[in-house]
Amino acid sequence: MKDQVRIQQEDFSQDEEIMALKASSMRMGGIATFLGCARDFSEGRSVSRISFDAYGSMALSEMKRIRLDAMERYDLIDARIVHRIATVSAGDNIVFIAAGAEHRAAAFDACRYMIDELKKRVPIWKKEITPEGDAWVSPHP
Amino acid sequence: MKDQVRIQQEDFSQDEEIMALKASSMRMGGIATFLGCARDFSEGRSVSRISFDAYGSMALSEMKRIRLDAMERYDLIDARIVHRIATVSAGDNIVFIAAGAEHRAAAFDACRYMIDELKKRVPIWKKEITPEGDAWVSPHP
Amino acid sequence: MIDVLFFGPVVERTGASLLKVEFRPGMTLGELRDELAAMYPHAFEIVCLAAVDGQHARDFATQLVDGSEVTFMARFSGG
Amino acid sequence: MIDVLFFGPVVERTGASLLKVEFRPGMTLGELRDELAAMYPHAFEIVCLAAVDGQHARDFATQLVDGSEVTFMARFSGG
Repeated sequence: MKDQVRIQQEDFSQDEEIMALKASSMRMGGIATFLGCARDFSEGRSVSRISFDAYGSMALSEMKRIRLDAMERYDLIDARIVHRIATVSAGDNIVFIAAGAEHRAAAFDACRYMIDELKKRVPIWKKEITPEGDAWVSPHP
Repeated sequence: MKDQVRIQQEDFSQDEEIMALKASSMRMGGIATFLGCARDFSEGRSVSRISFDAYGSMALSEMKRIRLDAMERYDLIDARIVHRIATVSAGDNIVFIAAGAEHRAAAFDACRYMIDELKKRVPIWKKEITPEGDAWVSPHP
Repeated sequence: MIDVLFFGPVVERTGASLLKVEFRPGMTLGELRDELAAMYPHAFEIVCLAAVDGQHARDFATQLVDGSEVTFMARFSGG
Repeated sequence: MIDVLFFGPVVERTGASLLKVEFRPGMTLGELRDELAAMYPHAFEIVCLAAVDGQHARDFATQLVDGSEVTFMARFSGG
Protein backbone atom coordinates (compact mmCIF):
# COMPACT_ATOMS: atom_id res chain seq x y z
CA MET A 1 0.00 0.00 0.00
CA LYS A 2 1.33 3.45 -0.88
CA ASP A 3 2.06 5.94 1.91
CA GLN A 4 -0.74 8.20 3.07
CA VAL A 5 1.40 11.30 2.46
CA ARG A 6 3.65 11.46 -0.57
CA ILE A 7 5.63 13.73 -2.85
CA GLN A 8 6.16 12.08 -6.21
CA GLN A 9 6.93 12.80 -9.84
CA GLU A 10 4.39 10.45 -11.41
CA ASP A 11 0.64 10.94 -11.67
CA PHE A 12 -1.74 9.28 -9.19
CA SER A 13 -5.09 7.51 -9.47
CA GLN A 14 -8.05 8.75 -7.47
CA ASP A 15 -9.58 5.28 -7.52
CA GLU A 16 -6.42 3.83 -6.00
CA GLU A 17 -6.14 6.54 -3.36
CA ILE A 18 -9.80 6.22 -2.36
CA MET A 19 -9.51 2.45 -2.16
CA ALA A 20 -6.50 2.81 0.15
CA LEU A 21 -8.36 5.41 2.24
CA LYS A 22 -11.43 3.21 2.60
CA ALA A 23 -9.34 0.18 3.54
CA SER A 24 -8.82 1.64 7.00
CA SER A 25 -12.47 1.33 8.10
CA MET A 26 -15.99 0.28 7.13
CA ARG A 27 -17.34 3.17 9.18
CA MET A 28 -16.50 5.87 6.64
CA GLY A 29 -19.73 7.46 5.41
CA GLY A 30 -18.34 10.55 3.72
CA ILE A 31 -15.16 11.19 1.75
CA ALA A 32 -14.33 14.69 0.53
CA THR A 33 -11.49 15.17 -1.91
CA PHE A 34 -9.70 18.06 -3.51
CA LEU A 35 -7.81 17.77 -6.78
CA GLY A 36 -5.67 20.68 -7.90
CA CYS A 37 -4.86 20.80 -11.62
CA ALA A 38 -2.65 22.85 -13.91
CA ARG A 39 -4.59 25.57 -15.74
CA ASP A 40 -3.81 26.74 -19.25
CA PHE A 41 -4.34 30.37 -18.28
CA SER A 42 -3.34 32.36 -15.20
CA GLU A 43 -3.55 36.07 -14.43
CA GLY A 44 -4.17 36.89 -18.06
CA ARG A 45 -1.30 34.86 -19.54
CA SER A 46 -1.52 31.52 -21.29
CA VAL A 47 0.54 28.86 -19.56
CA SER A 48 2.10 25.98 -21.51
CA ARG A 49 3.61 24.04 -18.59
CA ILE A 50 4.21 24.29 -14.86
CA SER A 51 7.35 23.16 -13.06
CA PHE A 52 8.05 22.97 -9.33
CA ASP A 53 10.80 23.37 -6.82
CA ALA A 54 10.47 22.08 -3.25
CA TYR A 55 12.36 21.80 0.01
CA GLY A 56 11.59 18.10 -0.14
CA SER A 57 12.27 16.87 3.39
CA MET A 58 10.50 19.79 5.05
CA ALA A 59 7.60 19.67 2.57
CA LEU A 60 6.97 16.02 3.35
CA SER A 61 7.17 16.48 7.12
CA GLU A 62 4.82 19.51 6.97
CA MET A 63 2.35 17.52 4.86
CA LYS A 64 2.44 14.69 7.43
CA ARG A 65 1.85 17.18 10.20
CA ILE A 66 -1.09 18.76 8.35
CA ARG A 67 -2.64 15.31 7.94
CA LEU A 68 -2.30 14.55 11.66
CA ASP A 69 -3.62 18.00 12.62
CA ALA A 70 -6.67 17.47 10.41
CA MET A 71 -7.26 13.92 11.69
CA GLU A 72 -7.35 15.19 15.26
CA ARG A 73 -9.15 18.47 14.67
CA TYR A 74 -11.98 16.93 12.63
CA ASP A 75 -12.01 13.42 14.11
CA LEU A 76 -11.26 11.87 10.72
CA ILE A 77 -11.03 8.14 10.17
CA ASP A 78 -8.23 8.58 7.63
CA ALA A 79 -6.71 11.14 5.26
CA ARG A 80 -4.26 11.22 2.36
CA ILE A 81 -2.16 13.94 0.71
CA VAL A 82 -0.23 13.50 -2.53
CA HIS A 83 1.70 16.31 -4.26
CA ARG A 84 3.46 15.94 -7.58
CA ILE A 85 6.80 17.60 -8.21
CA ALA A 86 7.22 17.35 -11.97
CA THR A 87 6.86 19.39 -15.11
CA VAL A 88 3.17 19.22 -15.96
CA SER A 89 0.96 20.45 -18.79
CA ALA A 90 -2.44 22.14 -18.70
CA GLY A 91 -5.06 19.77 -17.33
CA ASP A 92 -2.55 17.61 -15.46
CA ASN A 93 -2.98 16.70 -11.80
CA ILE A 94 -0.84 18.51 -9.23
CA VAL A 95 -2.20 17.75 -5.76
CA PHE A 96 -4.74 15.35 -4.29
CA ILE A 97 -6.21 15.49 -0.80
CA ALA A 98 -8.79 13.11 0.63
CA ALA A 99 -10.54 13.17 4.01
CA GLY A 100 -12.71 10.29 5.23
CA ALA A 101 -15.07 10.70 8.17
CA GLU A 102 -18.23 9.13 9.53
CA HIS A 103 -20.26 12.08 8.24
CA ARG A 104 -19.84 14.57 5.46
CA ALA A 105 -19.45 17.88 7.33
CA ALA A 106 -16.19 16.80 8.99
CA ALA A 107 -14.89 15.39 5.70
CA PHE A 108 -15.51 18.67 3.85
CA ASP A 109 -14.12 20.87 6.62
CA ALA A 110 -11.00 18.73 6.98
CA CYS A 111 -10.33 18.56 3.25
CA ARG A 112 -10.54 22.31 2.93
CA TYR A 113 -8.38 22.78 6.02
CA MET A 114 -5.67 20.53 4.55
CA ILE A 115 -5.41 22.31 1.20
CA ASP A 116 -5.51 25.73 2.88
CA GLU A 117 -2.75 24.70 5.30
CA LEU A 118 -0.73 23.08 2.52
CA LYS A 119 -0.69 26.38 0.64
CA LYS A 120 0.42 28.21 3.80
CA ARG A 121 2.88 25.75 5.37
CA VAL A 122 4.43 23.52 2.71
CA PRO A 123 7.64 24.76 1.00
CA ILE A 124 6.80 24.14 -2.65
CA TRP A 125 7.06 26.71 -5.44
CA LYS A 126 5.41 26.75 -8.84
CA LYS A 127 6.94 28.17 -12.02
CA GLU A 128 4.73 28.95 -14.98
CA ILE A 129 6.26 28.36 -18.37
CA THR A 130 4.58 30.66 -20.86
CA PRO A 131 5.26 31.58 -24.48
CA GLU A 132 6.60 34.92 -23.15
CA GLY A 133 9.03 33.23 -20.73
CA ASP A 134 9.09 31.57 -17.32
CA ALA A 135 7.90 33.14 -14.10
CA TRP A 136 7.72 31.93 -10.50
CA VAL A 137 4.19 32.29 -9.19
CA SER A 138 3.77 34.92 -6.48
CA PRO A 139 0.64 34.10 -4.58
CA HIS A 140 -1.48 36.93 -3.25
CA PRO A 141 -0.80 37.49 0.44
CA MET B 1 -18.99 9.82 -22.71
CA LYS B 2 -21.33 9.03 -19.83
CA ASP B 3 -23.99 11.56 -18.82
CA GLN B 4 -23.07 14.22 -16.28
CA VAL B 5 -26.03 13.23 -14.08
CA ARG B 6 -26.95 9.58 -13.68
CA ILE B 7 -28.82 7.06 -11.56
CA GLN B 8 -27.37 3.61 -12.05
CA GLN B 9 -27.10 0.20 -10.45
CA GLU B 10 -23.42 -0.42 -11.13
CA ASP B 11 -20.44 1.12 -9.36
CA PHE B 12 -18.58 4.08 -10.86
CA SER B 13 -14.92 5.03 -11.20
CA GLN B 14 -13.70 8.31 -9.77
CA ASP B 15 -10.86 8.40 -12.29
CA GLU B 16 -13.33 8.07 -15.14
CA GLU B 17 -15.68 10.72 -13.74
CA ILE B 18 -12.84 13.18 -13.12
CA MET B 19 -11.46 12.59 -16.59
CA ALA B 20 -14.90 13.34 -18.07
CA LEU B 21 -15.22 16.44 -15.86
CA LYS B 22 -11.80 17.76 -16.89
CA ALA B 23 -12.51 17.15 -20.57
CA SER B 24 -14.76 20.21 -20.63
CA SER B 25 -11.98 22.75 -20.05
CA MET B 26 -8.24 23.29 -19.47
CA ARG B 27 -9.11 26.17 -17.17
CA MET B 28 -10.18 24.02 -14.20
CA GLY B 29 -7.79 24.65 -11.32
CA GLY B 30 -9.78 23.05 -8.50
CA ILE B 31 -12.02 20.01 -8.35
CA ALA B 32 -13.85 19.14 -5.14
CA THR B 33 -15.62 15.80 -4.85
CA PHE B 34 -17.85 14.06 -2.36
CA LEU B 35 -18.17 10.30 -2.17
CA GLY B 36 -20.87 8.83 0.06
CA CYS B 37 -20.34 5.23 1.15
CA ALA B 38 -22.29 2.56 2.99
CA ARG B 39 -21.27 2.32 6.63
CA ASP B 40 -21.25 -0.93 8.60
CA PHE B 41 -22.77 0.77 11.62
CA SER B 42 -25.54 3.33 11.99
CA GLU B 43 -27.30 4.71 15.05
CA GLY B 44 -25.90 1.95 17.23
CA ARG B 45 -26.86 -0.98 14.98
CA SER B 46 -24.59 -2.97 12.72
CA VAL B 47 -25.69 -2.82 9.08
CA SER B 48 -25.05 -5.69 6.67
CA ARG B 49 -26.40 -4.17 3.51
CA ILE B 50 -28.29 -1.12 2.25
CA SER B 51 -30.99 -1.12 -0.39
CA PHE B 52 -32.74 1.80 -2.05
CA ASP B 53 -36.05 2.86 -3.48
CA ALA B 54 -36.42 5.92 -5.70
CA TYR B 55 -38.97 7.90 -7.68
CA GLY B 56 -36.60 7.51 -10.61
CA SER B 57 -37.84 10.09 -13.12
CA MET B 58 -38.23 12.82 -10.50
CA ALA B 59 -34.93 11.92 -8.80
CA LEU B 60 -33.05 12.30 -12.08
CA SER B 61 -34.71 15.58 -12.99
CA GLU B 62 -34.06 17.01 -9.51
CA MET B 63 -30.40 15.94 -9.72
CA LYS B 64 -30.08 17.67 -13.09
CA ARG B 65 -31.66 20.79 -11.65
CA ILE B 66 -29.30 20.75 -8.65
CA ARG B 67 -26.32 20.52 -11.01
CA LEU B 68 -27.53 23.49 -13.05
CA ASP B 69 -28.30 25.51 -9.91
CA ALA B 70 -24.79 24.84 -8.59
CA MET B 71 -23.15 25.65 -11.95
CA GLU B 72 -24.86 29.04 -12.02
CA ARG B 73 -24.61 29.87 -8.32
CA TYR B 74 -20.89 29.09 -8.03
CA ASP B 75 -19.80 29.80 -11.61
CA LEU B 76 -18.56 26.25 -12.09
CA ILE B 77 -16.91 25.04 -15.26
CA ASP B 78 -18.57 21.64 -14.94
CA ALA B 79 -20.17 19.29 -12.40
CA ARG B 80 -21.27 15.67 -12.19
CA ILE B 81 -23.66 13.73 -9.94
CA VAL B 82 -23.97 9.92 -9.90
CA HIS B 83 -26.25 8.02 -7.49
CA ARG B 84 -26.41 4.25 -7.29
CA ILE B 85 -29.71 2.47 -6.75
CA ALA B 86 -28.67 -1.07 -5.84
CA THR B 87 -28.22 -3.32 -2.86
CA VAL B 88 -24.81 -2.44 -1.49
CA SER B 89 -22.56 -3.72 1.28
CA ALA B 90 -20.52 -1.85 3.87
CA GLY B 91 -17.77 0.15 2.22
CA ASP B 92 -19.52 0.30 -1.15
CA ASN B 93 -19.99 3.55 -3.03
CA ILE B 94 -23.43 5.17 -3.02
CA VAL B 95 -23.15 8.69 -4.40
CA PHE B 96 -20.47 10.72 -6.16
CA ILE B 97 -20.49 14.46 -6.72
CA ALA B 98 -17.78 16.49 -8.43
CA ALA B 99 -17.51 20.24 -8.91
CA GLY B 100 -14.84 21.81 -11.12
CA ALA B 101 -14.05 25.52 -10.96
CA GLU B 102 -11.19 27.88 -11.73
CA HIS B 103 -10.38 28.13 -8.02
CA ARG B 104 -10.92 25.92 -5.02
CA ALA B 105 -13.34 27.93 -2.88
CA ALA B 106 -16.11 27.76 -5.48
CA ALA B 107 -15.46 24.04 -6.07
CA PHE B 108 -15.79 23.24 -2.36
CA ASP B 109 -18.84 25.41 -1.82
CA ALA B 110 -20.60 23.98 -4.86
CA CYS B 111 -19.82 20.37 -4.00
CA ARG B 112 -21.22 20.81 -0.52
CA TYR B 113 -24.26 22.63 -1.87
CA MET B 114 -25.01 19.76 -4.27
CA ILE B 115 -24.88 16.99 -1.66
CA ASP B 116 -26.90 19.08 0.81
CA GLU B 117 -29.54 19.79 -1.84
CA LEU B 118 -29.55 16.18 -3.02
CA LYS B 119 -30.43 15.08 0.50
CA LYS B 120 -33.24 17.64 0.68
CA ARG B 121 -34.69 17.52 -2.83
CA VAL B 122 -34.11 14.11 -4.42
CA PRO B 123 -36.70 11.36 -3.83
CA ILE B 124 -34.50 8.44 -2.86
CA TRP B 125 -34.93 6.29 0.26
CA LYS B 126 -32.43 4.05 1.99
CA LYS B 127 -33.25 0.82 3.80
CA GLU B 128 -30.75 -0.65 6.23
CA ILE B 129 -30.62 -4.43 6.32
CA THR B 130 -29.41 -5.48 9.77
CA PRO B 131 -29.15 -8.81 11.59
CA GLU B 132 -32.21 -7.68 13.61
CA GLY B 133 -34.28 -6.94 10.49
CA ASP B 134 -34.75 -4.24 7.86
CA ALA B 135 -35.54 -0.61 8.54
CA TRP B 136 -36.07 2.41 6.33
CA VAL B 137 -33.76 5.23 7.38
CA SER B 138 -35.50 8.24 8.92
CA PRO B 139 -33.17 11.16 8.61
CA HIS B 140 -33.14 13.75 11.35
CA PRO B 141 -35.15 16.79 10.32
CA MET C 1 -57.92 9.18 -13.27
CA ILE C 2 -55.15 10.29 -10.97
CA ASP C 3 -52.15 7.97 -10.56
CA VAL C 4 -50.95 8.00 -6.98
CA LEU C 5 -47.47 6.60 -6.44
CA PHE C 6 -45.88 5.51 -3.15
CA PHE C 7 -42.22 4.73 -2.50
CA GLY C 8 -39.91 3.26 0.09
CA PRO C 9 -41.12 3.59 3.68
CA VAL C 10 -44.60 4.73 2.56
CA VAL C 11 -45.24 1.81 0.21
CA GLU C 12 -44.28 -0.49 3.06
CA ARG C 13 -47.19 0.96 5.04
CA THR C 14 -49.76 1.26 2.21
CA GLY C 15 -48.98 -2.17 0.76
CA ALA C 16 -49.45 -0.71 -2.74
CA SER C 17 -47.07 1.31 -4.87
CA LEU C 18 -49.73 2.57 -7.30
CA LEU C 19 -53.35 3.61 -6.71
CA LYS C 20 -55.73 4.75 -9.43
CA VAL C 21 -58.03 7.43 -8.00
CA GLU C 22 -61.11 8.73 -9.87
CA PHE C 23 -60.58 12.36 -10.97
CA ARG C 24 -63.19 14.94 -9.94
CA PRO C 25 -63.10 18.42 -11.48
CA GLY C 26 -61.83 20.96 -8.95
CA MET C 27 -60.12 18.32 -6.84
CA THR C 28 -57.16 19.76 -4.93
CA LEU C 29 -53.96 18.13 -3.81
CA GLY C 30 -55.05 18.70 -0.20
CA GLU C 31 -58.38 16.92 -0.74
CA LEU C 32 -56.65 13.94 -2.31
CA ARG C 33 -54.19 13.81 0.57
CA ASP C 34 -56.98 13.95 3.15
CA GLU C 35 -58.91 11.11 1.48
CA LEU C 36 -55.83 8.91 1.27
CA ALA C 37 -54.74 9.79 4.80
CA ALA C 38 -58.12 8.55 6.04
CA MET C 39 -57.61 5.26 4.19
CA TYR C 40 -53.93 4.83 5.15
CA PRO C 41 -53.48 6.67 8.45
CA HIS C 42 -50.36 4.70 9.39
CA ALA C 43 -48.65 5.51 6.08
CA PHE C 44 -49.56 9.20 6.22
CA GLU C 45 -47.97 9.56 9.66
CA ILE C 46 -44.62 9.65 7.85
CA VAL C 47 -45.71 11.56 4.74
CA CYS C 48 -44.17 15.01 4.71
CA LEU C 49 -43.64 15.85 1.04
CA ALA C 50 -45.79 15.71 -2.09
CA ALA C 51 -45.07 15.99 -5.79
CA VAL C 52 -47.34 16.46 -8.80
CA ASP C 53 -46.05 15.23 -12.16
CA GLY C 54 -42.55 14.91 -10.72
CA GLN C 55 -42.39 18.45 -9.34
CA HIS C 56 -42.25 19.31 -5.65
CA ALA C 57 -45.71 20.56 -4.64
CA ARG C 58 -45.84 22.77 -1.58
CA ASP C 59 -49.28 24.33 -2.09
CA PHE C 60 -52.03 21.92 -1.10
CA ALA C 61 -54.66 24.22 -2.63
CA THR C 62 -53.26 23.32 -6.08
CA GLN C 63 -56.03 21.96 -8.36
CA LEU C 64 -55.19 18.67 -9.96
CA VAL C 65 -55.87 17.93 -13.60
CA ASP C 66 -57.08 14.63 -14.99
CA GLY C 67 -54.19 12.26 -15.65
CA SER C 68 -51.89 13.82 -13.03
CA GLU C 69 -49.24 11.68 -11.37
CA VAL C 70 -49.22 12.45 -7.65
CA THR C 71 -46.96 11.12 -4.94
CA PHE C 72 -46.94 11.49 -1.15
CA MET C 73 -43.51 10.88 0.24
CA ALA C 74 -41.62 10.33 3.49
CA ARG C 75 -38.53 12.40 4.24
CA PHE C 76 -35.78 11.52 1.74
CA SER C 77 -32.77 9.55 2.86
CA GLY C 78 -30.68 9.22 -0.29
CA GLY C 79 -27.09 10.30 -0.74
CA MET D 1 29.39 25.53 9.44
CA ILE D 2 25.81 26.52 8.70
CA ASP D 3 24.23 25.16 5.51
CA VAL D 4 22.01 27.78 3.92
CA LEU D 5 19.56 26.47 1.33
CA PHE D 6 17.65 28.46 -1.27
CA PHE D 7 14.74 27.28 -3.41
CA GLY D 8 12.60 28.29 -6.36
CA PRO D 9 12.27 32.04 -6.86
CA VAL D 10 15.03 32.78 -4.30
CA VAL D 11 17.64 30.53 -5.87
CA GLU D 12 16.93 32.23 -9.17
CA ARG D 13 18.04 35.51 -7.56
CA THR D 14 20.99 34.21 -5.49
CA GLY D 15 22.36 32.03 -8.27
CA ALA D 16 23.25 29.40 -5.65
CA SER D 17 21.09 26.80 -3.96
CA LEU D 18 23.55 26.08 -1.12
CA LEU D 19 25.89 28.36 0.81
CA LYS D 20 28.28 27.22 3.53
CA VAL D 21 28.52 29.96 6.19
CA GLU D 22 31.10 29.91 8.98
CA PHE D 23 29.43 29.29 12.35
CA ARG D 24 30.07 31.82 15.17
CA PRO D 25 28.95 31.00 18.73
CA GLY D 26 25.93 33.07 19.69
CA MET D 27 24.98 33.71 16.06
CA THR D 28 21.24 34.32 15.67
CA LEU D 29 18.91 33.60 12.77
CA GLY D 30 18.36 37.35 12.41
CA GLU D 31 22.10 38.08 12.15
CA LEU D 32 22.50 35.43 9.49
CA ARG D 33 19.58 36.84 7.56
CA ASP D 34 20.98 40.39 7.76
CA GLU D 35 24.39 39.28 6.49
CA LEU D 36 22.89 37.37 3.60
CA ALA D 37 20.42 40.13 2.80
CA ALA D 38 23.36 42.53 2.45
CA MET D 39 25.02 40.10 0.01
CA TYR D 40 21.85 39.26 -1.94
CA PRO D 41 19.54 42.26 -1.58
CA HIS D 42 17.52 41.37 -4.71
CA ALA D 43 16.86 37.82 -3.43
CA PHE D 44 15.91 38.97 0.05
CA GLU D 45 13.28 41.35 -1.34
CA ILE D 46 11.08 38.27 -1.78
CA VAL D 47 12.16 36.35 1.33
CA CYS D 48 9.33 36.21 3.83
CA LEU D 49 9.75 32.87 5.64
CA ALA D 50 12.64 31.05 7.29
CA ALA D 51 13.17 27.52 8.55
CA VAL D 52 15.85 25.97 10.75
CA ASP D 53 16.44 22.23 10.37
CA GLY D 54 13.22 21.87 8.41
CA GLN D 55 11.02 23.61 11.01
CA HIS D 56 9.28 26.94 10.45
CA ALA D 57 11.26 29.58 12.37
CA ARG D 58 9.37 32.69 13.33
CA ASP D 59 11.69 34.06 16.03
CA PHE D 60 14.73 35.75 14.51
CA ALA D 61 16.39 35.95 17.95
CA THR D 62 16.80 32.15 17.86
CA GLN D 63 20.46 31.18 18.36
CA LEU D 64 21.78 28.83 15.72
CA VAL D 65 23.88 25.78 16.55
CA ASP D 66 26.84 24.57 14.52
CA GLY D 67 25.71 22.31 11.69
CA SER D 68 22.22 23.85 11.40
CA GLU D 69 20.42 23.78 8.05
CA VAL D 70 18.81 27.15 7.47
CA THR D 71 16.62 28.31 4.62
CA PHE D 72 15.19 31.68 3.67
CA MET D 73 12.14 31.27 1.49
CA ALA D 74 9.74 33.20 -0.72
CA ARG D 75 6.01 32.82 -0.20
CA PHE D 76 4.95 29.26 -1.05
CA SER D 77 2.95 28.58 -4.18
CA GLY D 78 2.39 24.82 -4.12
CA GLY D 79 -0.93 23.02 -4.25
